[in-house]
Amino acid sequence: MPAFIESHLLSWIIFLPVVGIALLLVAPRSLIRPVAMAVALLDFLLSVLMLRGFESTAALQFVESVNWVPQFGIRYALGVDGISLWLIMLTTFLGPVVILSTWESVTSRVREFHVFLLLLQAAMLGTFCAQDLVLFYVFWEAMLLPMALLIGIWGGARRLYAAVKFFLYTAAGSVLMLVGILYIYTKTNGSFALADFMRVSLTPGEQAWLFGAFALAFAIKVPLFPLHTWLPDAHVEAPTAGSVILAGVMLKMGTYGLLRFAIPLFPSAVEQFAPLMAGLAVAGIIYGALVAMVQRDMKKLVAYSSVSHLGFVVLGLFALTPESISGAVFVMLAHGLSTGMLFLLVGAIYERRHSRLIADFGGLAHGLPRYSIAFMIATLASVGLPGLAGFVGEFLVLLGSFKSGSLAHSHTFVALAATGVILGAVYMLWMVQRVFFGPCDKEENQKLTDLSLREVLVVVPLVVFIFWMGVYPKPWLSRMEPAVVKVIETHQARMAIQDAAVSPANDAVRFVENGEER
Amino acid sequence: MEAVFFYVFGTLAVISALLTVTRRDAVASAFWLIFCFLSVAALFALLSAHFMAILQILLYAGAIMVFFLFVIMFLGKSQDRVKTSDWRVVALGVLSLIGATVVLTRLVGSTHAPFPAVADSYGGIEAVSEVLLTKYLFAFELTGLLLTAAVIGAVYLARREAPGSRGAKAPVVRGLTSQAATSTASSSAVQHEDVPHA
Amino acid sequence: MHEGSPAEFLRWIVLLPLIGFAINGLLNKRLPRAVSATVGVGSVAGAFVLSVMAFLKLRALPADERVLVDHLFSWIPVGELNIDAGLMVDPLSACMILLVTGVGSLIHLYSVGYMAKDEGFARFFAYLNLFVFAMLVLVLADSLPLLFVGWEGVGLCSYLLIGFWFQDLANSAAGKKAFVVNRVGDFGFLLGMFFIAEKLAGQVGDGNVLGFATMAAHPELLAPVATVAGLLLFLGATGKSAQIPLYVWLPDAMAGPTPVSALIHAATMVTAGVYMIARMNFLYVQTEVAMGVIAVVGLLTALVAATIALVQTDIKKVLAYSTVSQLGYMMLACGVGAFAVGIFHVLTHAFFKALLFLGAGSVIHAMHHEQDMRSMGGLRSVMPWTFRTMFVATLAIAGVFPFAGFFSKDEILYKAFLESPLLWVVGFAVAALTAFYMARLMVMTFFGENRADANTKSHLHESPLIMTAPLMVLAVLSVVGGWMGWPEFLGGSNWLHHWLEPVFAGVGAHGAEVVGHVAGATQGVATHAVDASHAADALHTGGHSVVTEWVLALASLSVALGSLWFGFTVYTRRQSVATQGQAFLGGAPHRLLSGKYFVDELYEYAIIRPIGWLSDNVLWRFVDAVIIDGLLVNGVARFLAMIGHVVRILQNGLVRWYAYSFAVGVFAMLIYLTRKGG
Amino acid sequence: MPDLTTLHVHLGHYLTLSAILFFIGVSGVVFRRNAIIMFMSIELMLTAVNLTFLAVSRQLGDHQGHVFVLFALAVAAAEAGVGLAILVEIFKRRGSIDVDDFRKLME
Repeated sequence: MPAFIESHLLSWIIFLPVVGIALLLVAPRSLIRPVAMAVALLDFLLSVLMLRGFESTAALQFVESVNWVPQFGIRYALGVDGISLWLIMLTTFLGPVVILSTWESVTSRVREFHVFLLLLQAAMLGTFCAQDLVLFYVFWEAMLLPMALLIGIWGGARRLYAAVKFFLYTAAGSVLMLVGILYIYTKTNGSFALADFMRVSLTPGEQAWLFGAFALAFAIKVPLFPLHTWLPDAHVEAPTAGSVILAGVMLKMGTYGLLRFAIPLFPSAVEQFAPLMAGLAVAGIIYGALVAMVQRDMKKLVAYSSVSHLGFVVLGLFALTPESISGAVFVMLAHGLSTGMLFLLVGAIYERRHSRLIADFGGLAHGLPRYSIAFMIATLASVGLPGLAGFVGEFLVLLGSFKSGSLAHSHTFVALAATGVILGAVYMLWMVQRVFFGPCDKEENQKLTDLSLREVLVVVPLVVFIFWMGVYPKPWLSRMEPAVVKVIETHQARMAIQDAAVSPANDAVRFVENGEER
Repeated sequence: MEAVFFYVFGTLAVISALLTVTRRDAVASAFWLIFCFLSVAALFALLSAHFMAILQILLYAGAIMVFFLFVIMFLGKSQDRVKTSDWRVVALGVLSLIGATVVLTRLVGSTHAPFPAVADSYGGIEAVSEVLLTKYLFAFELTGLLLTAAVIGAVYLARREAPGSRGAKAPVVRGLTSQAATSTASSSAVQHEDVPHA
Repeated sequence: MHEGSPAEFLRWIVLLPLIGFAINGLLNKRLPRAVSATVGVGSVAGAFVLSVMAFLKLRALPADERVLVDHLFSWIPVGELNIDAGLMVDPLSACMILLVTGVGSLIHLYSVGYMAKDEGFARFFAYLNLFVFAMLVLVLADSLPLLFVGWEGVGLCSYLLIGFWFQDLANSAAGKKAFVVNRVGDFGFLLGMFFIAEKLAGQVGDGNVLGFATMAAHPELLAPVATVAGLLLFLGATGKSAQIPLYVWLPDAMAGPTPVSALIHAATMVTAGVYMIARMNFLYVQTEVAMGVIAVVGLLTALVAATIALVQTDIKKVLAYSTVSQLGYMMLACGVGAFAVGIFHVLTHAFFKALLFLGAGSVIHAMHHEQDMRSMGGLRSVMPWTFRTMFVATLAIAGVFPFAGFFSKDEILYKAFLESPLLWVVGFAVAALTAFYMARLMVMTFFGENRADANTKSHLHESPLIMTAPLMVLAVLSVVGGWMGWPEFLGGSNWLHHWLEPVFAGVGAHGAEVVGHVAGATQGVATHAVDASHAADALHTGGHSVVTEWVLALASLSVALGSLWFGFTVYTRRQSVATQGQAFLGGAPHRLLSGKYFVDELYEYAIIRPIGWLSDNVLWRFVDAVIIDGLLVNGVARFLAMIGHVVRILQNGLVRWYAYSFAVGVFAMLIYLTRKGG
Repeated sequence: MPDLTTLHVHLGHYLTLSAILFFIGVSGVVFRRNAIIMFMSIELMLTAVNLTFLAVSRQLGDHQGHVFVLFALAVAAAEAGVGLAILVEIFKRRGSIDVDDFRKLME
């Protein structure tokens, strides 16, 4: 691989889509989609190179650090470790899949559509790699705009309301986070690097409100239970591609943020708020499932199911055991695949039938065998059938949370969360039954055509990974484990420091990070 | 001894000012204003600012008020149709006026040392002009410039009136007699446009 | 537990059906029927051959080293947890794989004939093969999580097969019901696993916390958590093995094709619960409470199901409730600590119940999918082989001497008697009921004159050989099957008991005193008013003696024959068979029984409706729409709009108003600047 | 009646007086609808300010106050001139000098 890419691999991965955008702006109308596809595939290829070069240790790899705004100590710092590695892979993997899936569906303003898609991908990749808080915040905000436009321009009937709601809801949260970042910045010796932020010793009081600020911003994105009302609207109104990216990757921003920033930076606040966050997560699991049960619109149902699934992730994160956090990251990946696939399939049927209401369908299994098999696989994956990706994640989260020492009354949380397993089966299978089984009475349904070759090509990679991650999850787990264990160890170490430092002489104890290079 | 004069002229000034503000008829209030200016000039004299007192009388009472009277006459009886504000506004006004003065007097009325003795020439033309033409010479020139600008402005406004008058507008001369006609026409127009905003 | 000698070929037992599934599943309609049939049956038959090989290899090993191990790959290696996927054959799983693949092949063969005309032929065999694969994974798994993979796999296949004819919404609804109720059980299973995992985490060296070998090696560690985990795992078992309260799905599962009912809902899947409890015997022996609960629930289920079966008119429903009842027996056996006897009954029950179902299938096949017994009758002459094989099965299930049912059921009753006479009394009553409703079924189907309508009557014919051959094989098994457990007091070697000895070694050691305590737990049971055979009390000589065994054996034999004869006479001599049920039992109880104790309706109104209403009106419409969206999100927006509106009024265009506000501003500044503080 | 001879007038009195005059002027500007009266009130406010200038200048004993008053006078004159010219212009165009009619900006 040429040297100049090797040394700045992450920057290449992030900014290749931007190069793609430039190409798109000049590309003739007929070449738009192929160019976009090529760029996305190339990006995926680069990320595979990164994956190959990644040794599963806890250290940050592919580190790039360049002065950006010296006077404020803002650095253009990138780095990848076990946690963000797989999320980057998920983003670059879904990129081409999404572009392929909208080959025929989007007809108006195709050029801008793909420009926003690539811009979105660049912003998301940036967020995952950023090691500098300001850089993270820039990418975090940069991500909102293209998504809001995607929903706003190519969306359904109430798209403006949904787009504005999505944008304001998330932006409001993240503004608080900015305040938090600046506050901590004042405490460091003038640097925004995450490593320096980790060295700052904060009083439990400070940590509490700072954690509150960070957690709020991320909780909105997750979405955690009470803050989720933007999701169903955003999903229902978003175009298929938007929905897939939104569910597949953007929801993981919140949980990634929690794991990368909120948990490591404020150990005592995490201990203090763990039961609250876990409680909200479990409430989200049950609430999401129950409400999904009564939805009439397929996309809303899947949206609420995402609320339920990500409840598992948050529960896993705040249980702070190696199994539960690895499980949480695994659920993020599995959910990306299974829910992404569900949205693709719902989109496919929407393009044919222009309706997402479950009542309009019935008896599809007869006429559309390939579609029903794909839908069934996606349903089973999202319900968490063992042998598919969903189960491994949920099993680890529940098991890890069950034996978590730090989380208070973890048994009741896990018992409640496990009911999600039942409710999941109920709402998904009820939908499948009303849509696929029973007599195919409406004649519009009889005329529906099965999945075209292109659509099968979109679905096949997802199915392959759903089975692979379910049957042999070792490659995933082994690469993410060192980073997860490091998060827990740093947390425990800082808690130990915290307890020791509470002694009257409240000198700021400098806890120097071991093996953490800038 | 000056205290007596102060109180006399002070009260005169206040009363005349109040009358200026409250009279319906513009001419009456103009005269009261002249009276107020004269009493203030007296106060200036009390402060041994003799040159200023004279100027006050000459300029304010003389020049400016004459100009006002001229304009009032010029506008003629159109003013009496000017509706007085409804009572609520007046009530609000009086209330805030009282509030303001009470608070202000409390603020300002703190005791000060008595006026120091001053040379006889204080307040005279030489003393004032000596300061004016040394320290504030530049400002003095500027004021001149300001006045010329004002004059040009006034002339321009007046000139534009004569040659360019549009059909609807009667020339200045006929203003007095026919303004009833024009005003009704334009006021109806005004009424129409002036859609009351809630 | 011995470490076990490696055996690479075990993986092929599992892979063969999977390959069968893949071929039939992917190529589906493109394959000619003959090919997909041979693939379907061949793969399971191949697995059977391999199972026999494994069995023989196992027999060759000395008694205490009978474990074959085939480590596949490390499945979930995280933190201190390291779950491996590995297969293990020990005497217990050897029996099970022989059962699954043996009876499975027969049923596959049978369904070639039964499904001949069905257009989803290849798809049916694909699902059946997938089921056999999942069942084999369940039975051969060497750790609880892998067992759970098989556990949910069979749940999925039963969902797919029950809803096989998905054009008819009722079938797919039955499938969904089965899957969801199983999922409720799996919820308990998961939590049970977590309790064990939490207890063993860290203490066990290699981190393969949930492996059976590791768990069996540290029973003392599990003691504190045994009761909770035991009960939770049992909740899972009630879901899978259709015990109270989670049995409601099995009768509805009859909506699937009959071979499915035979394979899944009689022989294999439903016994998974019993197998799991037997596999976890080292856990259960340490908790009297859990054992007591299992015994009581088993007994109650047997009783309730038997009573319902009395009045069912659909032939498959009768057999379904009979299965639930027999499963109750097996749970009873496990509850009283007699795991080996439970497994014995699993084996024998599989033989005759599969036979009964397949027989019923061929009857239905002949009667063009007519399942109501009231329109059958007099088929004895038309379908001689089906009648003869089903007659053998009826004798077996009733527990007549030389047939399989007698040995296994009698031993269960004996072990129950040792436990407490009360258990025996209820078990005895259930045996009577079983014999009675089987007799009723046989008479209504095969005796008297045929009540079918004209054109079905004209088409009545015996099923083709491909369907009757498996019936005959199963008939032979129903007779011979019982002899492997010939009890000592009748001069037999009770080979099966010794064969399973090493697996349940733990039970023998402290099985005795545990058995004693269960009696206390059962006193509270409100038993069914049975014509108490007081003779049993007189014989309560306490402790294990050959005399009691003889007496109990004779008692159960006499009740079997008696009920059979009684049922036979009741249903042949009286005039119209249809009204027989009401007349015999009187109005109210009959309605209660035929309404299946209204359990389904109870669940519907007590659980499903409220949750539905709660989530629709309260959670979604109210909390989501009104509270969060209405109040918080749009509320904030409306509030800001309101503020904006107020400010707008200030800009009213009146010059004087601006002057006034200007003055107020100046004045306020003035006050501020000259305030005393300065 | 307090003994007039001993009573002496100091800066406070003058400031209070000018404040009062000033506020009368303000109220005139704010509450009268007749533009002319408003102009007059403005003139009144200016004289009040001049009074303050002179009082303070007297207190300090120098003549800066006087110079400012001079300038103020000049400004007042200029303002009156131009203001009234505009007023006439408005009167020409609108026919009325009622301030509330001039809501053109508002539409």
